[in-house]
Amino acid sequence: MDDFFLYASLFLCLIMMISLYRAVFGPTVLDRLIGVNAIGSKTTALLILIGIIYHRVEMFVDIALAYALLNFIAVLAASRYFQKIKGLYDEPQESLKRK
Amino acid sequence: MIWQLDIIILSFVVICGIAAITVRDLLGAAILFGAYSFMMCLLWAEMGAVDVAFTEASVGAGVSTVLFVAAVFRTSRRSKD
Amino acid sequence: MTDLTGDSQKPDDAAYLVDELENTSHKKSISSIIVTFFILMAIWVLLSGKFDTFHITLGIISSAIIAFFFSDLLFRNLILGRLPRVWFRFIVYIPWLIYQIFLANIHVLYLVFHPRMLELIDPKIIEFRSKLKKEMSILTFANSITLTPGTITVSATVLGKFAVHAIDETSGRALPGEMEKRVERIFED
Amino acid sequence: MKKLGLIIVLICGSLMLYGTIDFPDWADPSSPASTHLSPYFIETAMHDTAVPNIVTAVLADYRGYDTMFETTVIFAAGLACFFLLRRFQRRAPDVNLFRHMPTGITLRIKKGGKVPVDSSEFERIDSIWVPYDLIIKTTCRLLIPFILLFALYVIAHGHHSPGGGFQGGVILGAGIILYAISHNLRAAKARIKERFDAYMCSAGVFIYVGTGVLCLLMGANFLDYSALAPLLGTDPIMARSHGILIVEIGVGIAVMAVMICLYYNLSSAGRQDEGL
Amino acid sequence: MEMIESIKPLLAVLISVVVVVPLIIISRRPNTREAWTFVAAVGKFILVASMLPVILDGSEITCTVASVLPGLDIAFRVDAFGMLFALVSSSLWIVTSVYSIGYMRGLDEHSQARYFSFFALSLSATIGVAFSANLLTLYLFYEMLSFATYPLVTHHQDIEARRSGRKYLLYIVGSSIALVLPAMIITWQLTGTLTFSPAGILGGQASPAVVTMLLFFFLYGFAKAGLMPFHSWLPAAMVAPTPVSALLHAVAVVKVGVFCILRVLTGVFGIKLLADLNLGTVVAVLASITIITSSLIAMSQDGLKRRLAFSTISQLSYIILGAAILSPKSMTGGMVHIAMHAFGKITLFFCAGAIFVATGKKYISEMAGIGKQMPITMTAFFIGALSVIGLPPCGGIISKWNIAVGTLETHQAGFLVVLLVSSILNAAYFLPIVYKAFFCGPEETLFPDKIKEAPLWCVVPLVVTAVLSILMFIFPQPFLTLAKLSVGTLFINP
Amino acid sequence: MNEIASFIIAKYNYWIYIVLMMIGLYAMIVKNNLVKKIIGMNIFQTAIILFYVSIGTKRGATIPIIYHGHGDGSHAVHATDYINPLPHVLMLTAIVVSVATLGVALAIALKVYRRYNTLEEDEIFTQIRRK
Amino acid sequence: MTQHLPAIIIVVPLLSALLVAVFGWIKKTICFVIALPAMGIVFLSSIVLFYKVITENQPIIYFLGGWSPPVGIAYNIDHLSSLVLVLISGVTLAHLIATRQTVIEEFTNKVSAFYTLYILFVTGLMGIVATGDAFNLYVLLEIASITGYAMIGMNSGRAYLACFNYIIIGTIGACLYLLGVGYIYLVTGSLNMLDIASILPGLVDSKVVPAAFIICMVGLMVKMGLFPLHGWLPNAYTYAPSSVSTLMAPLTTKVMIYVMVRVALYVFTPVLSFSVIKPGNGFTWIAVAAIIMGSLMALSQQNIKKMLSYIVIAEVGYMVGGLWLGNRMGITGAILHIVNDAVMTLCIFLAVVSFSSYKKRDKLSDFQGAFKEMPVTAAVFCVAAISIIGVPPTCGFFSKWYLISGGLAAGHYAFVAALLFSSLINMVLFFRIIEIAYFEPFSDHHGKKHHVKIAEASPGLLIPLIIVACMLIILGLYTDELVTHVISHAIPAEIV
Amino acid sequence: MSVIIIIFLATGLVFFAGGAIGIIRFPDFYSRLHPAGKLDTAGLFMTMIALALYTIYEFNVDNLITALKIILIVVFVFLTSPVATHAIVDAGVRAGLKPWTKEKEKEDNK
Repeated sequence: MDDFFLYASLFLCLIMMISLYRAVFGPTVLDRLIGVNAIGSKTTALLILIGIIYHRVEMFVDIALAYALLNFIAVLAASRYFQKIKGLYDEPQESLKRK
Repeated sequence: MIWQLDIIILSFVVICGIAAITVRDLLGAAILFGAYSFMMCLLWAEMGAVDVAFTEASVGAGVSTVLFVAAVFRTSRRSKD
Repeated sequence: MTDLTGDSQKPDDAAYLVDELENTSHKKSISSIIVTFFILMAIWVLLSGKFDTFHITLGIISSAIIAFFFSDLLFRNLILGRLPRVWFRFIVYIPWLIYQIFLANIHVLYLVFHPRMLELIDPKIIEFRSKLKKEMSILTFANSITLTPGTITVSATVLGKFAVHAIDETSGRALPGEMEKRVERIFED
Repeated sequence: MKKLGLIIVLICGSLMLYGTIDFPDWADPSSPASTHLSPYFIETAMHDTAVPNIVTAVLADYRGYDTMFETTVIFAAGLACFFLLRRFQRRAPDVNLFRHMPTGITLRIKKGGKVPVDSSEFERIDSIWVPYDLIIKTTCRLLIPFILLFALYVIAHGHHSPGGGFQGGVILGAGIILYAISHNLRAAKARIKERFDAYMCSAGVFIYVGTGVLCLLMGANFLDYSALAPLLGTDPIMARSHGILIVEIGVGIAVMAVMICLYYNLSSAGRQDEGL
Repeated sequence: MEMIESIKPLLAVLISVVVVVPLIIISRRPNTREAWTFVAAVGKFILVASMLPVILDGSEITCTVASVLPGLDIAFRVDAFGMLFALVSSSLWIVTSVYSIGYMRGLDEHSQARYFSFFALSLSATIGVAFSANLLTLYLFYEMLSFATYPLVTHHQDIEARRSGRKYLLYIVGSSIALVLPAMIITWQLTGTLTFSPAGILGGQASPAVVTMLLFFFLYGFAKAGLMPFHSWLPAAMVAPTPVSALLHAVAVVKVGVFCILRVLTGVFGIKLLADLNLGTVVAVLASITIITSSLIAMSQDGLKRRLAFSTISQLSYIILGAAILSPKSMTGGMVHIAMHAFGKITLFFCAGAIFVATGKKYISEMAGIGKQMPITMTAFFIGALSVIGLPPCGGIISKWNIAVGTLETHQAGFLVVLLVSSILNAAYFLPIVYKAFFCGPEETLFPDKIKEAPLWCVVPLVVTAVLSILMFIFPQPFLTLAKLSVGTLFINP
Repeated sequence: MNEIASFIIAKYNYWIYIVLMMIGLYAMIVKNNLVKKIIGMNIFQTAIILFYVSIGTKRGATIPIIYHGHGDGSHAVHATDYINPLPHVLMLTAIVVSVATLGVALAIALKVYRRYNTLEEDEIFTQIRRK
Repeated sequence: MTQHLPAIIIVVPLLSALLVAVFGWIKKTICFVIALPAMGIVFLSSIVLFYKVITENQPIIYFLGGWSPPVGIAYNIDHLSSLVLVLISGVTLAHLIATRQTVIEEFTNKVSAFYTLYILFVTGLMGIVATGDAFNLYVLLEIASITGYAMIGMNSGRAYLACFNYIIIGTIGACLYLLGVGYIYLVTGSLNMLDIASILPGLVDSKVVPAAFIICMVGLMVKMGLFPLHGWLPNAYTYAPSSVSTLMAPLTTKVMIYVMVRVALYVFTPVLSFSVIKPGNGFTWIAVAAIIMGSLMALSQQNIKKMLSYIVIAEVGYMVGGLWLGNRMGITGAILHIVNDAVMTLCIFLAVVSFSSYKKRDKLSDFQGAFKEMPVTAAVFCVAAISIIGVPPTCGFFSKWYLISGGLAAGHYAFVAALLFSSLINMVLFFRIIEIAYFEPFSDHHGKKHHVKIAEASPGLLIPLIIVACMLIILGLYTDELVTHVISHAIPAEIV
Repeated sequence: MSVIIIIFLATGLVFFAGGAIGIIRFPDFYSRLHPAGKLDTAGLFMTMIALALYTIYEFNVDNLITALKIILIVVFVFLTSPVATHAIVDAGVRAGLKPWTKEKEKEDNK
């Protein structure tokens, strides 16, 4: 069973790499944000998996929980940026002045 | 320690690190830096440093990315390199 | 001296505003504090998993602090009598939702792995008006939309205006449909 | 410059690589680091302090002095941010914008107009106009008490599971930051006032240092919690355990306050009118 | 020889430092201020003179102030040579302060309080050098003197003063830091002590190469001695007010340089070491070159003070030459020359100052016929010139005679030639001035044909010094005795 | 094959910490943008944390939280069973310090922006020179 | 209570910082009222500690948390650290009193925050000096750094960029130190300095030890601003608020050099530092370069504070060079110079502050007529200048004496030459200023009496200034006592 | 029991994989959000169920609590994930990203 979890976690890592592709090469910031968000949810799963591999899930579950709660804040903050400052590629400063 | 995970995640860390400093958009860099700290968190957890992983998770996800975004919000997103 | 500007300046918005000004007010009430306290205490026990006096005392203190300072966040306009009914209905709603989510995911999965994916999808933004009035119901509806077949809520206002991004024709067609009715049944009566 | 930097970096890197030749292998159980000092901690921490989480025991007791200064560092950082950024004097704006929170409709009130200050319905917004986003606001509203509770749980259970004052404090701070992000900086400031925040910063560090001084007054060395036993009415070992908890609470309060302070000042560039 | 522990040397040094305080406080009231200066000067002289009998008995007075480095103190020791120098400078301070009063008042100079304060400080440093028991103390007061004289040199505060001040400091402090300091430390490293001893402390402790190097370091490091090529600060420093030039550049500063060199040659190297390594000749040759060259340069100078300055350079080297010949006679001559030259040269400077005060003239070419207007001054000038040239009935002849005898004793007749040639050159640049002043009738009516001397405060001192110069010839005993005492200790000890 | 793998594993962490550190250093030295420098600074600090945590790892050991039931006399605690906790403690402190530094650095970057209206170092220098 | 003195010197300022942070919100003037007694207590306690260490002639070791050393953190107060403790607290006390007015002028409504940071800064430095734990040192180092960054960045203008560079470079330095400690930990498994020192000599063959050594030293060099790594220093000190630069210039670099001395002598032990790894010659050459370049760059500056900052860089070269000469003389000189240079730098910076108390004086040309307006300040300035040049009987001479002796004893003539060269340059530098201050407005012909109004700085600034200037001479006269009773005990016996 | 766990876990991983590949394959930002927002949530859900089941495999109170905590994570994720998705899409709309449509694609092809 342990091996299975190990391979599962390795597989998750592999999947994470695909998300990482989007995060690194995403044409817009928001694409990156999607990528990072996806990585975040996989990380939560991975943390529990690691806990199981260590046979100490009860210790890792707190981290995963914290992670699930806090990952949200980061994504929210980043997307909040666009609610206040519009425009993806134009100079943000100009849009500020426009108001 | 789980060395298989260790090697893979370390490679991710390096990729994230390089990406974070090469992206020509500070918001993107901040977001990638967030991803970098996710990876770091995983790495600590995998090496058995649960407390460090917890700290990194709370700091990386909760505070430092937000602070970066806040700083970028108050300055500019433009970066020449 | 005072003029109204806003997202949309349709007359009904202004009328709504005037209506709502009378109705809504959320102050910390004793009942909301107590309910919050018990909910938080339950969560604490779940988190803590330790049942000795010391940790329970800590839990009571923590829950009390948060309940006292932040109870108005969790409950606005708490009507104690309605609470069990709403919760019961909500819990009943969840399995259906999970089933829907599962279906939606199969659908998206099918799209993702389809070799000619680009031909199948036809993204568009659908706008519609919902009958839902309450904050909670709108929230539940919007989140359910996001979680289910090929649709994402782009915006939802208090007035029940929804904009939804649908990935293909079939996903978008069902809206607002059955889901709205179910959500309405939970909160709005 | 680029090439020069690259050369410097490469030289440093190769020097450091050279240094790794004699490193003990990774995860070698017989390396000096694992055999000299750490066995003592692992084998006696539980016995000395009754704390199963060795990291917490070492952090708050054996090396509690480090942690005291760690808290002070954070305190200094918060203070530094305030010191550097805060701007007090501001012109009163010509036009005040007030948003009716449930609908997102904005009132524009010119100078001298009647201002709905005390209404809980309206919030004041400044230059940047943001529509009221029901989904985000409501969700965050529901989530924040749980985040805060979780944070307190993390502080309280630092003895038995990972976590402790710092992590809990950060999550507490993050909860308030989430409130400030999802609602408004003003709304957050209405809950956690700036001055209150500053007092919390000091209070957190004060709890830590005060515990140490209390130990000093009880006749033991600085930060030797076992001296608190008569006060707490427990045996010295449990006194250490409780001492650690008190200290962790101090750390949590300080860290929370500092995180809030950092966010307040950074997101509004010191004006503290409107945040992210 | 007897050692007497006494605080007197310290008092002698400090008295003029202490007087600075009232000088600054009452800077608004010139009379009181000058009274203070005068009191301090007299007090200092009395203090110094009170030690004279003890010294003449063959004893020495010591005083340890503080121990600053392990085995290294700030300490005073009064021996015959130091006594000689201290006597000269403290006695001349009295004269000079009188003269200063006249000069400064006559020209209505600014910042007189500062002037007198730093003057007092300089004197204190000079006495400190004279009484210092070891190289460190010597260095301390040497540097103190350098800094204390800077405001005096640049007293006029104009562009020229500024340039000269810069040059002055650069030479003096620069050379002392760059050369004396390392040499001192090397000496300390080699021997473990810096206390002067009549036999020298370096003997047998260092290789000849190191000794030679150290010798050059010290020789050029004490740039106040004006050994060529480290001489050019001296003419530049002549921009200072004349009393400053007189006291400091004829007596205190330059003599301190020479005194230091002599002290180092005798006290650190020791006669025997110098003789063994034949280094005396080297020094003597260097001194001779300076003597001849600067005398030649002096002839071409038009500014009176500049001419005097170059003359000083050459005269200083006499003293070094006297010491470097390494015979008791010439050593005595060199030491006595400190006194003789001081009295002669100060007279000359006073005269130059008096001329400037009375007529505002600085250049020799303008001074034709001035003797008729200022007969007293020019007579004194003549006497001073005679003393410096080394003609009777003035004191200069005594020291020169001794040096000359010394050269013959040690069979170094070459240096005798140098002495003679330079004496002739001296005569050649001084006597024409006197001749012009008295005998060249004024071509134009530059000077009204009536006596208009400088103020009394100026004239009295220069008369006094001129008279003293003559008295030196008649009663050279005090100085000669001191010098002989000193030389005696040097040459008796093996 | 196995030997090569074990060789790589034996030092892999230490190599990667150097790589990360150099990435951070490069960003700090070369990058023109102040925020980029701050990111580089953080990467630099994380690299050191990686180094420390790598020191602490121990083959065949579990996380440094003692099992329930251990330590109260029933079982002895063996040092080989638990990962070395000391580096973790140190690194908690280091992380806190890095957050503190981050806060201050961002505050200063904001002040720079407020004054020069740019975050690019070369543009700031041109502005300074023009004055 | 006296056995708890090592804790008190840290706890009292820490508590007072918190009090200032709280009560400063309420009333601005209360900050100083709290800070002054706190610093006074610290000063007295460190003097008592110093006295105890000297009379008992053995280090005081204090177990924090009651855990004995390798397990817990210990304070190790020996001759060297007690000396530096007295130095730091004394300098701070003088500075605190002297800059009272300046602080209120410079930080109008943030006085309380400033004083809190100020006290924390000093606490950090005190801790750095007292601690016997290598990692604890890093934490305290960061406290001192972060508060330092904040205080520097408070000035307007170019201070921001300077401060930013300081943050970046300072972080590199601190992190490198941390990395070095990690390397040591890797091979020894310990963090306590004494414990490490007992283990390290057995690890002579390991390549990790030299690597740890080099990394630690480079980190500290960055922090202290040794020549090729000095980039942050001049701008940071120049553009910092004057009440900050006057504190940081005397203390920061000196404390870093103290750390270097400590790491070299007490962690790596003289055996490793001077016989096995032997970086001495290379480091001394770097110091030579630092001295020469620092002096030359100082020569080309027009801004007084910048010039002084470059002099600080040169002085850092003195001490580093003296340390790595590796003989008793040189190390004595280095330690002595830590003390002397701190006082000297404080004196000269305070004098500059005093000069600018009524009229802003930044450039050298602004100093025209300063001597007439402020004679006392000018006198103090001259004393400090003379001390920096190295003229007896001021203290600067004696440390230079030891340094030169050490250089000669080690046969490192380039170092000696560099020292002398730098003295000459310093002389030129200071006399350039003195000349300007002494001359400029009187460039017309002499003879006219100028009545310039004397506008001295306030007595609050002037009295500490005079005391510090007197200290320069007193320190010089008591060099022997200091060396024989304190410094010679601080240097391990194996160094000859 | 372990078969159930493996099935759940495998399903979860497939969802995750679908999400990741969807992020890569879909043509524009809006459509990428669909796999990212939904498939990840579902994947997490499935995985967590599997892990929770595994945790209570050996039943006692502690393990039950742990399993419940894992479920709590799922609850929180169900609450936060749609909001995050919404926030991102809202940001996209406000940033002015034009959605990809069939018509636009055809125009581009012409």
